[in-house]
Amino acid sequence: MKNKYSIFSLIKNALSGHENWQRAWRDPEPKKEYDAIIIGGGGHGLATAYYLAKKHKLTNIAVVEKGWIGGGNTGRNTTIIRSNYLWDASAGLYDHALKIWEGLSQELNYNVMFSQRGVMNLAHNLQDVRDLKRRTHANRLNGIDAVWLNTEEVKKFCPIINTSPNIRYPVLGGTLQKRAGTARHDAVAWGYARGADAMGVDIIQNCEVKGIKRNGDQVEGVETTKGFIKSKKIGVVAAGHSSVIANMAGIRLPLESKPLQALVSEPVKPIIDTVVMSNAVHAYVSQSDKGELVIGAGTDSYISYTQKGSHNIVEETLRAILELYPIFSRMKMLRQWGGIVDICPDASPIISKTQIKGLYFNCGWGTGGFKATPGSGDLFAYTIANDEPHKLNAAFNLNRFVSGDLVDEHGAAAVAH
Amino acid sequence: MSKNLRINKNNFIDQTTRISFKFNGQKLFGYKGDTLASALLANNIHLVGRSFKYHRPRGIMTCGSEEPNAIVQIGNDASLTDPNVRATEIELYEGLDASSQNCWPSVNFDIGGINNFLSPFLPAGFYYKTFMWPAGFWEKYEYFIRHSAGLGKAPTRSDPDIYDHQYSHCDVLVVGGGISGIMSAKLSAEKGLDTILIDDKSFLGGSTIYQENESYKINNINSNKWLANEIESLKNYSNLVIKNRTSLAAFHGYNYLLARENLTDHLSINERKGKVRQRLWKIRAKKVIIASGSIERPLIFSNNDRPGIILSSSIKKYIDYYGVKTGENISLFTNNDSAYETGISLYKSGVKVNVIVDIRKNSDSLIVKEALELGLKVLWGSTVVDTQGYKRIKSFEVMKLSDDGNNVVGDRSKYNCDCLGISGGWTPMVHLFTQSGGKLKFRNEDNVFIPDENKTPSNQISVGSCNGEFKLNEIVINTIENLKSFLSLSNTCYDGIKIICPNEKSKRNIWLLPSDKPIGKTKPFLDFQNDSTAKDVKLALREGFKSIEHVKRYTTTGMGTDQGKLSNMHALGIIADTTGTNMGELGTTTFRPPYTPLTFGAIVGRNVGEFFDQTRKTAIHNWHVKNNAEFENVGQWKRPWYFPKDGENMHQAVQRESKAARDSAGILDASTLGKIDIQGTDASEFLNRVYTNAWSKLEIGRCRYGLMLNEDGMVYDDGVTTRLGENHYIMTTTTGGAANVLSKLEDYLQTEWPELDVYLTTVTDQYSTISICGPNSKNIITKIVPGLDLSDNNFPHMSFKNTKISNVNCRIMRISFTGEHSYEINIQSNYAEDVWIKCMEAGKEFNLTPYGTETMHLLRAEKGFIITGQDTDGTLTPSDLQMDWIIGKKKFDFIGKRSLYRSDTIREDRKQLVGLLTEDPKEVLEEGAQLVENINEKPIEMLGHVTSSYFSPNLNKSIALAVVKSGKKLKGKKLIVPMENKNINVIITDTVFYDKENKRLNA
Amino acid sequence: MLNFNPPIEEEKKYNDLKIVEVEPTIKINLRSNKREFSTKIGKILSILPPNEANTSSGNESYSLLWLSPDEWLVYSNNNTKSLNDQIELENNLFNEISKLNQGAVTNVSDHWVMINLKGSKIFDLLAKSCPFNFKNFKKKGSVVQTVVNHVDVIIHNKDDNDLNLFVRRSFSEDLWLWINDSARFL
Amino acid sequence: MFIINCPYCGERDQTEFSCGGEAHIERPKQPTELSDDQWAEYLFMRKNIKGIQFERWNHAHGCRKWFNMVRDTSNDKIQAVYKMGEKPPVK
Repeated sequence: MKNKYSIFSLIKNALSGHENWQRAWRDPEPKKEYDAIIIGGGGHGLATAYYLAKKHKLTNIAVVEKGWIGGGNTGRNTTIIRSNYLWDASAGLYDHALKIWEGLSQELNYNVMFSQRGVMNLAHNLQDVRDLKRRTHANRLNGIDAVWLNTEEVKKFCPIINTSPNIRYPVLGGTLQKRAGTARHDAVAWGYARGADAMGVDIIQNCEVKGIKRNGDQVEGVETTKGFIKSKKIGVVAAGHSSVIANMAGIRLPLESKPLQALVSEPVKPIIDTVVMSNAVHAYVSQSDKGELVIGAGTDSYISYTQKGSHNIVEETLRAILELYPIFSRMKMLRQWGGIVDICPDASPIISKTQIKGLYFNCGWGTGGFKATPGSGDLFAYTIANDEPHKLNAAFNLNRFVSGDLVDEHGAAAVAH
Repeated sequence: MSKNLRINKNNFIDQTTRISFKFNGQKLFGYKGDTLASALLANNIHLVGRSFKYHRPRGIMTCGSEEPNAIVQIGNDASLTDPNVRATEIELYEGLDASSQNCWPSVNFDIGGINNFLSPFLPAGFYYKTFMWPAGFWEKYEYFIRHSAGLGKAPTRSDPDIYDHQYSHCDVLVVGGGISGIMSAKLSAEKGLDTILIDDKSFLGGSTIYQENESYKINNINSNKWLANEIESLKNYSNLVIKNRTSLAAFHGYNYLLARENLTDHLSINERKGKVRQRLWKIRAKKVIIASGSIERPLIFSNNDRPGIILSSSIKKYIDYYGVKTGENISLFTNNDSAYETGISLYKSGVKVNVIVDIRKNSDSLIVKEALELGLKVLWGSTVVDTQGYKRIKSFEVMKLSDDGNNVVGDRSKYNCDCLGISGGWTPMVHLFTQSGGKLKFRNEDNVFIPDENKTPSNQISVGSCNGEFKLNEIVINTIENLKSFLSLSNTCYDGIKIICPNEKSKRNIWLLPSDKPIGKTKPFLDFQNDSTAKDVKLALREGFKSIEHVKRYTTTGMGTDQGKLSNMHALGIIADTTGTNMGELGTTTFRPPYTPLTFGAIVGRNVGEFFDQTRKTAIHNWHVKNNAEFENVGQWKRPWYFPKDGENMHQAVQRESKAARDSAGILDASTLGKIDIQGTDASEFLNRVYTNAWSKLEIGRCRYGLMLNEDGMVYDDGVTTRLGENHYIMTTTTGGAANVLSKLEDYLQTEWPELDVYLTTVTDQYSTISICGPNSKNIITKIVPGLDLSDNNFPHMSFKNTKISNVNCRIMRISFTGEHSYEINIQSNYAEDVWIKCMEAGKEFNLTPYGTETMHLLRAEKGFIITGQDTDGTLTPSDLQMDWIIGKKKFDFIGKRSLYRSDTIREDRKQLVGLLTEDPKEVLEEGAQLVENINEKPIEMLGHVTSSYFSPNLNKSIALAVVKSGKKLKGKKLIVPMENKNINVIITDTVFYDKENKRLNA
Repeated sequence: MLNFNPPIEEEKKYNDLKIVEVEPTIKINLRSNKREFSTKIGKILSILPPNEANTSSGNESYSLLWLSPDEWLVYSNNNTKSLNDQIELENNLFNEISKLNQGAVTNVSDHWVMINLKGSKIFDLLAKSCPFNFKNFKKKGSVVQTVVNHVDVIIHNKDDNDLNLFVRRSFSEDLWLWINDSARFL
Repeated sequence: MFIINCPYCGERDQTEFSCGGEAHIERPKQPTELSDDQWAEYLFMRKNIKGIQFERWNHAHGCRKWFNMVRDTSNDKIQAVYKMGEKPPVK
């Protein structure tokens, strides 16, 4: 059992010069065989392993990560957490996650800094208003705490927004989900890793999957840069690289991997204490605890695995930011980066079995996967452990692309796909 | 404080022009050419700010963009203040008003300084381990954490300054105006190539330009004089553009580079008026020469962060370039020769150099010899183990290093000082190289990452010290040789160049210098701004964070506004040492753009305010404005929303407009609809394929409504298409869909059906569309086009006539989106406003009423006509819309047909379009409201939602359209619309509310 | 007679820059991949449509711009042409080409607004918000379709420091304002 | 921001183009004869290759022509462009 983190352990360790802290997780070599292997050591993968061990008592499992844990989209996103999605299936999925977020720091004994500072979505044209009201009504009936705000209420909740009726696309109102907010992205990966490791999960970093071994339609294991590892159950949580793994297994997915960019400003004293998103003029912004404005940009239209996007995307995003927050004009961009997001045609994820027995995919989160991390891990663990989906992720199967029962969340997704 | 530390020898500062400025409210003086940092130092001010976490006093540490500590708030005007400005970069101007950040009440007495004493309890990542209890209290802790974090303050009012963009294309871009950059620019220009040279400083020449030392000679003259001549010679090239105060922000693929030119930040406020503040250059260069130089490393020992501890090379620049003494009793601490150059400069300027502490056992290079000959005292094989002094260094303590350098031996000896110069060697600035995709290699002998020439993207080269060349002879010779092949030069103006310079031979590097105290009791800072120490790095490693990115994130090393320019190498070195890894294998963290922070305003340029997004206007726009229209944004278009009269609100105006349109006549500007001219022998076949219904049999002169699907079977767009000739159609699209429809159609034509003889040409802006509807529309058209036979026989519904209004050709269509007898006049846009005015005149006697989009929506809803995008959302098939009649089932294929027969698209219980009437006819439903059957069910099942809803003045009741699960079968069923404060009872009806028999079309 | 209302009714001068909308001008879009097309155009306009990308041909009356391998824009150089001239030319071309299935002729006289820019800094002005490399454009008669301040344009390099810029009518006022704004910072 | 060599207009900035995704997915000639699975394969399933990818681009703000491109999605290097209907260059 790991030492518990607390103010007392902090004081105790301070007295010994912090020399005696335990490792947060081990650095094991892979065993020959596991009961399950999770490919991808991001938040979703680590959470999957954590819940497999915790809820399904599968502890002889490994997470294989080609780089370092939390180094993909987990460590590259703008950390927004909300559950105000349109369709019942999505609302169920994301609110399941949100409920776990609310107790996650205590559950993991790791402060993931889940800050329920609210998320506001703005409407800038009449169709925006209709769509957002539709979503708000659906949310309310699904037990999700979304409310409609008129322009004055928007201004009151976030006074620095330019709500002048004379701007090009005036703010016509917005929705607010108060339980929504942000969290510390790295802490989520690290907290799950520490928790999973404590239950015996092997987290194997710098271990790249090179092939998926199949025997007919049953998986047998993975070829990695650290050798072959046997397992009858393989869960793939590889985000932008999902198709690469799928191609190894000889299947195709309805995904396109595209660059998504984000940026932060230099840190300043608190100036905005909520999260504001706007689809129509495409800007979303919050302020980190460190003081940096965290700004999400859009995706490029082409496939790329470079973790770099086009500059014009950043330019367009900041254009929208300055339209809504003219006071940010003299702020300076400190850092800008890109991630690779795997986008489904209906802007909803896939948490599903495949036609290959023992091979499961959790992918297609597009631009909004971070918020779902705990729920996604929980439901994917259920799906792997039981070889069938939980009712909350049943709609997010691969077959929907065949039958036509898509879960179209383009309107609720942050980035217009 | 009032001491003047300026000497009067240098050539670079205009000491005749005195400039007054304020720091923390105190009025001070400097000279033109000063930076804020040099002016503060001249006034003997070192304490500039407080650190991020422990609020430790911090001073000026460098003279450039790598400065971690001396960052200040400029100005206090709510719209013009600038946070986090590096004192080392901002040029002094008359009236500059700077103040310290992150301290309260003042930089001298800062309450937050208490954190320094709590620092044992605040190791790296402490916040991950605590603040978790009681559950749900994080936001309360967070409030305090947020308020103590952050650095400067953002402006609170809009920025009045102007930012601008400029694309530029050149053959060669040279980044950096040091010696290698100057030579590169000259060689490039000499070859006749269009060349741009940019440098972030106000002057060219880098550090060579103030290197007044006899030991450095080029072609037998001192290197600084030689370089000054070279700079002068650049003026002769008309194909060379030099941009000062321009810093390269980002180096993207395909040699696309962004550079920010600072145009007014060095001017006094009055001189800035009406000028562009910053210009972002978007440069496409065929070739790029990176000459970004290198920066000096600090040394890592306990309490290495006190004000007065400055990089040795910066001390040299302050004395040689700015003529400012950074102290009066200066010592130096080094692991290489460059500190000796500083010592010599100080000595020559009459500043006392107490001792030079050198961790090396000895060095016999020329420059060291020169220093020793001048009588400078060197403590060989020694290290500084600690420093004293709270707001300014007072003294430091030195111990002997053990032979292997792992320990210290002997006793501490203490030296007083008011300034300690530190030099830990040099780090090539490879940021731009790696941003562009280049890969680095590690050179063990002097512990530097340098560009790997085998992994350099094509059409770029790194020259000078950013390429790991530090000695003058190497820099000059290699720059010439490398450029010869890079620019294909056979011989150059530099051939046969002669260089004399000292050669450093002895090297020793220790990333974390040893101390006689356990590391837990020391404070060896790595990242000065973020207060991360070597201890933090070691703690992270103990806790299992082994990747450099993990360590960086856990300790926040390198994440300050300097992006780790000073700290990254030492963090890597300490990780390598602690884990026994070779640094080359460890790799570096990613260098992310921008190189130095880039103003949002500069990134956005002129696309702010009125230029935020393009505005499209119809040809009749001015009339609408004159007639009091309220406008709706539809995509980029401005469309009249409604025309309020005499203080009407929107509801009143819309009710009046709607009533008038049905009672007599209404007029709408429908010009924003997309219009595509379709010609070619296969035009009919093409339409068959893109619309769900059949087109071949449409007669010339007739119009037909069409529905276009996506390949996934969902409704995508709709509109009326008219057959103008055997092989000639004109298609209308929705306003929002126009561009996408055209591009989708071109896509199919060019890629799937290249065999079709069809040409598409957009004519959206060519023709304006004036729609006149209502029982009197015919009377009005008769007045406008007197000769035209408007009888139903000659001119039936869904047909058109070519005619003339006065001298101008026009096409009049008899089509209706309101269910009324109506006409659409299509006319060349330049005549549209006049036709509109003529219609208004002609319609005066019929109370012809202009109406906007809101009334249009209401009128069509009365008839149950859909608006794609409002009543559809990309999830509805034609069948879902109860429009099965429009599917040409006999047609072999059309876009989306196959998708209509999938297991889920043929389900009977899909959401389907229906009409709704409220129990209370006065109750208007909210668009977007959900529909349920049983309000008490948990979880409640939502059956659908309201897509369109209005109060119909013509029916005198509320009407709505909705999509409802199995809606087709539910006519007459009662449902509930649950609102926050009430439940509204509704009944499902037909989608057509008004004139179900379509009598009015021909009325 | 109907009144003619062009979208822009002013002429502006900045230092060395002069901008003005030129109306009325006949503009007709031509599409074809048929062999006869060139000959027919030659007969009617007395100029051949250029086959080389990004070029134009012209005579005293008309300029004929290459837009794509099967698309050209013809416009009248003379702004004294009347509406009847426009109709006549359109009909001529339409009857010879569209009617005979040799391609497509479409009147776009009011679709495009033509703005004339004169001065030594016109390219610097456009380069404020246009990524096109005008260094390759100095040749007289060059044509480019590109984007200026996010708006699609066709640019025809008429003569030294003299170019015609075509912008869709609905965008023309916006672009006009942008040009005037940017001209201040040249 | 790539520089794309439009097969018709020559080298232009990326902002003039739009990307249409994977190339050489031919629209089935007889969609009705396909199973739901086969139709879904055409409609949604993509190779999404990391490495050499064949894709479609449109010179949307130029000549409006669609063309094909060979691009390495692991480093964004464009290796070739070719017109619609032409055979892809052998890689």
